[in-house]
Amino acid sequence: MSDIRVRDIVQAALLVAGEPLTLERLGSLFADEAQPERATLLDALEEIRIACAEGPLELQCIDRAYRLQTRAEYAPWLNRLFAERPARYSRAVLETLAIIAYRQPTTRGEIEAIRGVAVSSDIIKTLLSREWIRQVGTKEVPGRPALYGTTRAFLEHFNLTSLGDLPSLSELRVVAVDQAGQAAEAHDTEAHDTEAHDTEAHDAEAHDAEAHDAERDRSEAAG
Amino acid sequence: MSDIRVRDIVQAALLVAGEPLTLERLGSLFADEAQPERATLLDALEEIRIACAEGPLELQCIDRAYRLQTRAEYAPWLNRLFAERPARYSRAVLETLAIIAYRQPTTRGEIEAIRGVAVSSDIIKTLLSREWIRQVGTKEVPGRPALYGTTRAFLEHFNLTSLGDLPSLSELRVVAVDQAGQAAEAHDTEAHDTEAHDTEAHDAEAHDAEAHDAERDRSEAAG
Amino acid sequence: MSAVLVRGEAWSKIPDDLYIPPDALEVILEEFAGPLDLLLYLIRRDNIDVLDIPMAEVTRQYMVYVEIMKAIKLELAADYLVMAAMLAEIKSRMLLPRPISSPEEEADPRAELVRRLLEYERYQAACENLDKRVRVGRELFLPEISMEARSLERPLPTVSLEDLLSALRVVLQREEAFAHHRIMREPLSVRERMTRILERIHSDGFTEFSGLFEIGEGKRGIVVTFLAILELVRESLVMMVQNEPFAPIHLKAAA
Repeated sequence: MSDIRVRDIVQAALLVAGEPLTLERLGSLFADEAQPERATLLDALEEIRIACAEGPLELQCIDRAYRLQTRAEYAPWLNRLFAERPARYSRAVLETLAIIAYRQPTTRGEIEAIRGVAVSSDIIKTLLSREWIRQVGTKEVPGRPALYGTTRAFLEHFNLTSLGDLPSLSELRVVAVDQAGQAAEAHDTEAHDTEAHDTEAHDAEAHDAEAHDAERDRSEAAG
Repeated sequence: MSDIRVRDIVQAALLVAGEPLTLERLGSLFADEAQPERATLLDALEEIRIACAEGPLELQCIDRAYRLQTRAEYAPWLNRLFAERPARYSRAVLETLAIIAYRQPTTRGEIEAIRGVAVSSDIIKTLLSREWIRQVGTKEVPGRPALYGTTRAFLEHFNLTSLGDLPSLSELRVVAVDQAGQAAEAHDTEAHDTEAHDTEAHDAEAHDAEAHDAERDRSEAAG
Repeated sequence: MSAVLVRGEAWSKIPDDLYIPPDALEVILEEFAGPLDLLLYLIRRDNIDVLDIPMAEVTRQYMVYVEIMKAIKLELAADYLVMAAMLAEIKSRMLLPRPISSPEEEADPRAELVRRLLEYERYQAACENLDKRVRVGRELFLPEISMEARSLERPLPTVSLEDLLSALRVVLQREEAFAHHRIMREPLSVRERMTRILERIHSDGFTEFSGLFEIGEGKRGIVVTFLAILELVRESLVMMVQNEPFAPIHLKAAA
């Protein structure tokens, strides 16, 4: 074991410590009789700094403690390592978006009347923060509800030149009626899907509300 | 950033991932258009393996996933880095684990039959909570006992590329006899009284049938 | 481990002359992982051939240990007593004369015990081997490098047009079932134009009517814009203002 150098030990410690290490802490790795000089440790650190230059790591000194970290240039690749799978929007969100697209400018109350269930403010917030809808005015009725319409970002995401590219409702209706039989079954399983996505979604509150909606939707579809 | 090589990215990922990475996962670091070939990734891993030879790390493959780890020779120094002593497990826990590893899928009843003593639920709980074993099914006999098998975390913890890395039960006896002397010295803190048993060679040929069973056990365990 | 030595030396006979602090004794005895472990220890200690166990002697020694365990009130697993009974039974069967006339030799009463001892011994060796392996956190350590410029952004969900339309179909089906509402009468282009006009009116305050028309759009575009304005007025979303006949018409978000 005599061929293990101080520098290798210091490097191993920096790699596995999980936190910055001071010179004192690095010294404490060695048995009392083999305790290296401070200067030896500093030399070892300098050697490590130079050796790193070729690889993805760099030596960083934070408040008299040292750590190895990946260079910032590697972030684009490494971020993919930790990228979580994108969440999925619940059916409630998609239905609301579809109704806004076809019925814009429209209010939350109108959407609720069509969907037959409450539209939580989280659903609207989700769509607003995604910049797929925006408030285009207020309706002059008691309560002055916000009027929502779709945006350019919406067209871009769905690769539409204009809303006119969407199939007309009457076209959809024909398909819908034709498929009503199968779809009624399919909807049931989709509703389950929705709930499953909700559990992995980032905004627990938003999705609680949506899961609740999904639950209600489902019982209506069944009824 | 064009000077960043695939090899550096792979190395950076292995250093930060905190778990073994499969080739698929390594490939997913790259944008679709820059996706390297499988062979390129394997070359990169081979380069890393060779480059590591000088330093404190080594490349290890666990169940078709790769990780970097410190060489065992560095343990004396690195153990001083961590205040917490590595957990020690009782003979009962380790024997149970060994039996599960070699005989999986197996039930508590089968383990008890081999050990000649009741296996407490604490032992099973300890192994389950370490995630070294998990329930892989139930045996279709009265009482429907749980069938246990080892996990990927087990392979990771014991530094096994696969279950096939474990020596067969018949091999083990020969090794135990050959190495009994050194083993007793090398692992003074880990030594068990069982080593005393092993120094007593017994007639291996007399147990052909046993050895055959052992071989079969192992291939089952590996399969 | 000194325990082996202590056991080897101390427990070969009944310990009349022996002094071991009771705590230490417990530690030693607790180290046996079970009756098979104890039995294997006795066999190995005395260099006994497993295939030819002198049952009387081994049983006697086993019982000495069990008695000590009982004496120091060690919580004795029932399995130790089961084994004691088994040993006694084998011993007594060994004492019975074997029928010489039998062509095949009758099975050795010890056979099952030997099988179990050998099997258990194999797993003990496996256990020991496992325990000796280098392990994470004991001999091996894993790099834990922090990442510079790590971003915690979660990718936003993507939705396909098909997802959107299928959501709408569900709404339409429900609507067919309940039929309180007609989602819309106007062509989409009019609806879209209503949104655009509202946006402009909203941001500009008073907006000149004629400024809303893009001549470049042609007749169809002009009609769509005109219908959109009429619909907005009908839904009371905008107000039209004209100060005097033939003066410019202005639009304003309904106040």
